Amino acid sequence: MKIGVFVCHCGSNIEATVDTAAVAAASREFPDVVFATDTMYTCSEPGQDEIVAAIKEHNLGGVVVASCTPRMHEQTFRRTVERAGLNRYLFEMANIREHVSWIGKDRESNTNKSVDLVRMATEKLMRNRPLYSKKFDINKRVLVIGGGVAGIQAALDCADGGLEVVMVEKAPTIGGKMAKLDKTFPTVDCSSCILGPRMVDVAQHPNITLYAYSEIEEINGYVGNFEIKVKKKATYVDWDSCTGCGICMEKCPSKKATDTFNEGIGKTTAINIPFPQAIPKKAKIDPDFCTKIQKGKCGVCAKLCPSGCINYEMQDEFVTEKVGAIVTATGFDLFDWSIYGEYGAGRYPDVITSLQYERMLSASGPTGGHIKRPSDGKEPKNVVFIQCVGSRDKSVGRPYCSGFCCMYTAKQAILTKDHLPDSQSYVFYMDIRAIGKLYDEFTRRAMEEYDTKYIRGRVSMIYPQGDRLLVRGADTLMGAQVEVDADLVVLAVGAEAAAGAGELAEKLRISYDSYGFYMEGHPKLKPVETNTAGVYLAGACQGPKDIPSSVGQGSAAAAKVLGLFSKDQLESDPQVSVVDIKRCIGCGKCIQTCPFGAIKEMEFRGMAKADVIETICQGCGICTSTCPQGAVQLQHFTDNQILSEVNALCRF
Amino acid sequence: MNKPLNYAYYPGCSSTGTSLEYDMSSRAVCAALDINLTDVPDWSCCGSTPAHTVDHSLSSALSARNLDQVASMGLDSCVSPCPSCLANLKTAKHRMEDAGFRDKVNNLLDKPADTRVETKSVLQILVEDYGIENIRKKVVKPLTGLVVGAYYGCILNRPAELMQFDDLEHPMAMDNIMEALGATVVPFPLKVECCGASFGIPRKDVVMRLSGKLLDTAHGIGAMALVTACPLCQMNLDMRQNQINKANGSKHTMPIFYFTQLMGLALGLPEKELGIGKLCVSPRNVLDAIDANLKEKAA
Amino acid sequence: MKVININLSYNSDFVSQVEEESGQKLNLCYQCGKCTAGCPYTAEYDISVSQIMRLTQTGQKDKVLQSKSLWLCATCESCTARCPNKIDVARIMDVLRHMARREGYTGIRTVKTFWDSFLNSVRSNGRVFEVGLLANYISHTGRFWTDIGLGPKILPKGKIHFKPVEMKGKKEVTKIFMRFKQESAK
Amino acid sequence: MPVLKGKELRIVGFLCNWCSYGGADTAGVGRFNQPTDLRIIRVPCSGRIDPLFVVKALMNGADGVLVSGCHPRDCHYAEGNFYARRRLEIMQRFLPVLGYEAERFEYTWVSASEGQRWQQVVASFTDQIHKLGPAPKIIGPQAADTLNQMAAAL
Repeated sequence: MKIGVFVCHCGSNIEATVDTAAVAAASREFPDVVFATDTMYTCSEPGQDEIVAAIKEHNLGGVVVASCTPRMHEQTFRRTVERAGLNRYLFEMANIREHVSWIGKDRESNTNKSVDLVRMATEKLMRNRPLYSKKFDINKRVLVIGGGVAGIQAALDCADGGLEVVMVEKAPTIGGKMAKLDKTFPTVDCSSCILGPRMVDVAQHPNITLYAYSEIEEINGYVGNFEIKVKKKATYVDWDSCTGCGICMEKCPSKKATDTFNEGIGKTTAINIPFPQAIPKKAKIDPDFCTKIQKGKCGVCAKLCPSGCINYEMQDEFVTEKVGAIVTATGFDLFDWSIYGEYGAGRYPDVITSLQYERMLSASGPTGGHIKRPSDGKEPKNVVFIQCVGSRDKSVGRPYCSGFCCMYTAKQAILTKDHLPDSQSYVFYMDIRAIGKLYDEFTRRAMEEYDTKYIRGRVSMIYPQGDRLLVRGADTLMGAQVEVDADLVVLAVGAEAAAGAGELAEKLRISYDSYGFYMEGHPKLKPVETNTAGVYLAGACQGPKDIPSSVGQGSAAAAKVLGLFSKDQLESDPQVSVVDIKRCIGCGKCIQTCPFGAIKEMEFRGMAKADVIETICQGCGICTSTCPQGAVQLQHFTDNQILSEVNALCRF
Repeated sequence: MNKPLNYAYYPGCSSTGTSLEYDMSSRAVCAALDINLTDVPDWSCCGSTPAHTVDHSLSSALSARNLDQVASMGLDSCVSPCPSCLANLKTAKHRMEDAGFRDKVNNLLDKPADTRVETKSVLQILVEDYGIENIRKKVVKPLTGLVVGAYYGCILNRPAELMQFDDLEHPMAMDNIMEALGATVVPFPLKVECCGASFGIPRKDVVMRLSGKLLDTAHGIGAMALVTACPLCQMNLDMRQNQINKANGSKHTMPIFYFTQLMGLALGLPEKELGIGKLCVSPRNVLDAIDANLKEKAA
Repeated sequence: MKVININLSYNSDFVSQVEEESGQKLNLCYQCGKCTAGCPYTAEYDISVSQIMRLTQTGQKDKVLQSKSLWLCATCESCTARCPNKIDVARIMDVLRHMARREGYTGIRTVKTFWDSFLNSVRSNGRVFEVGLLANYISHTGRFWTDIGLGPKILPKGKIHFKPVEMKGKKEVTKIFMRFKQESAK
Repeated sequence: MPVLKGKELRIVGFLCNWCSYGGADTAGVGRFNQPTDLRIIRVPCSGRIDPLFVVKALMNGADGVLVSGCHPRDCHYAEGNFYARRRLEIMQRFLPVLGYEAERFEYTWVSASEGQRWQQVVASFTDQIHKLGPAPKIIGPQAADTLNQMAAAL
């Protein structure tokens, strides 16, 4: 094979600490290398043209590019060599940026290491073979996990694009966190007026099947053909006949159930509809508080229900759905702030979270939109907002910025003044992060027009003094310790990964970061893709995000799904395992270890043999290292290819 | 108790003077609960705050000499009533795990110190080793009607990594003991605020301000008395209460007990053994009120 | 107000010395002010603790070491306990105080004298002898004894002794101080 | 080019594409400096790593071999990392039989987001290998034959 080597400067990213010309010169001495050069930006148009020209001029049979990580540009260069008429698999990359130039400053060592990596790539390339994809049919249905604003957007865009959508929502209603908000920044328009109609669209769209109060139990299959097992949790109410009339809720004598929708501000009945605009508007029983279920007495709701849909014996149910793609939009949860002992750790009733405050501000909330102190129901005069509670705080394991707290705090301060003109708001902040369109103007308005007092510093302590709370903080701009007598303290609690995010990621086979947020395919170029084909991300499950960004990602994920489904068949990745029938002894070990059931037994001239189903094989290669005969070989990562890399590194 | 509890006892310098009653009551209570305390032979000062403001090796050397004394007793744990001593002894042990620092400290000593001994506070062993429930069982004279706040001071559990005791911001050890003794505990909001520490002499104004605030707050929550576990806190709040009143124009007459004194009373020990008479602000009214309550109940 | 040239006034030796002696990394501080917010002594400080941190970070050695605040910190550890970046601020204050001592800053004379008197008492008696400590302090500060009103209150309680408690090993303790002095002189 | 004398030893890393290779990339993007001894071979999954690769690397002149895969339960292929761990642990027990200290091999987990952790892994493993020094080498005129015979025996 005639091989060409291209060593990239990547501007100064590589050239600054690697002598690329020397790497090219050394490469010329390798067996089969007939051409080697160093270039400024190999991935640029002239850079790619140079490769095409060299392939033609030197009649190259394979190409090595030494530049960045293959996770960045392997696809780019595969298309380049294809343009020049080579099979895309007759190409290898040596990662001399992320793995060399960026992690060491010693030019001699780096250059030497780069030469090693190029040698390794050429040795492997010599053993590469052309590979060709197969086509397979796909199921053009999409699963959307999570019915918050991101999931709703993705579902509606997909459904409007003609796809059948299955939406699975953990809570009894869709709407997510946004449904709990009173108003949104920076427009201060009503959250439920924006979201409400879209929720109704989901319920009424002929292409959308909604499973509320349901969870993902199991996911099998692969892009184009996933099989999903959905657990429909017992609601004790037959939702097919429930009309959402609400009589059961009116009459239920057990009124001490946790009001999850209202963030624990107030209580609700054991049988309840979370809120009037809920979608689906169906009742469900909280078994922990239902007297009938707990003690066998009561049964009021069953007696009164006009459609007779109460069923105290109901069990969880499982249904199976087949889809070709999955959009994950599972959102976030609030940081559990009770770790902050200095803020009372939950001891003081008048220290509440921002989302609790949001429910209090909402006209449909438990206080009917009146701001009242939970302790005594009085209207507060001084309201203190504390930002970065569970954000930018290494000591509680949350060093990241939650992104939207600065904005919603400004909004809440403005709303506080609207509700209570005589009140005074104080905001303790570290930095104001208002980088969206009209965002900074909004926070300025909170200060300039609404006279919100912004104090730059953290709060060290909150403690009761009489019937008020004393908030002791710092004003670092004054260089002073400051105290505010507060009637109500609202903590701008940061965002963290949703509960159960890790378990779901394992079912989806996608990665998550150390905080539980899902990893996108590439931080810049693949913001809604994951490393698992056919699985996409939308919204705050990938990292804290405000509403516009979540909606944007919902649409982006939908566009990806629609793009994927724009063809009737998908091309399989040819990097799959292949059985050498002559060497296979039919022991079946590969069949047992394959995590995907991609290998089946077949008969060949009366003998049992293994057979790989190409479209199911995901290319992990576990079978290859299991096979005692070396009969199953993962294409592009065969024993010979990997060992040639080992030798290239060790024998020189 | 199944296993006898044996500890080396490090009284600390103030035990011989200003906090005599803390020492007396700690010994009396432990004796009543069959907890054996053996005095560290020929103990010396831990160095307290002044030493670590001069140099960490000096501070650790002064403490290490005592840890070594404990090791020579054949005991593996040591208790001290004083949080300041405790912090110094624990810090010395911790810092001397670093070989370089260890050598530096040993250089200052007659012989290299064996610093493997664990040190705990009297409060900690009573709560963790003896147990609240066991204390509750021993109560013969419940403190019915006593409304008390528990004040812990700043260094009883700080820094958390070193002290490894109780909640950092809302410690409960003394609250729980008081509850077990039958007292009514009001949550004291400034449990871990500083009283002014050793600034009583060089900067009395500081103590007037900080301790004054503690007394005002205790009064505000309706406490009849405060209970403490630190000689310095107790001294600032009790001995200087008159000065505080003068400086701040307040009128506090709030008894400041050591928690061991109240434990002793509830266990039925005589006031004299507990040094009740050594308190500067007389607790007579408060104690009489408890007695009256008891009699009323009995009748 | 003086204009500070950030690069010329940056004393890098000072910064690295503080970092080495305290084992803390100054760049971790992002100036949220939580230490100042919780510090019970802020009212008495001439420079708040968060500003001490900032001045130290920016290498302003003289300004830091001459601060009275260093002498008023009681090491109550509120700052350390609540720092979001897990900086042991109290330890940095301790180290700055050591440096100030070594460089001959008196700080607050009464405080320094009190600490010195305390240690003198330990040096000669092995333990603190409270009455002796006070006598020593009064004679060094020449201050009128402002706690005179306490006498009648405490004397009858039997808490005050006019003779130090004798301990056998007091020479060992004295030697610790002597060796420390020799080591520091090196 | 040979190993830089006196500066480096020969360390081979096998990294799964999805987690650890990404973690090493993340370390690069974060500019987390690392020793230069390690060369990384990319494999789809740690489950693809045949223990033979490790043994051959050592026989052929590597001084240390590092394998890194996804965290347990985070495998892109569901369970490849479990297979890898089982096989490689057995292999490690045989290393002393072949004349190599077991510490010349290490198996670890690094996710794609853990750039800092990768830096620590590389630094501490490189340090570990430097403490052990160069591994015994099969050299001399019969080296090729010996190697072939050993490979055949395996």
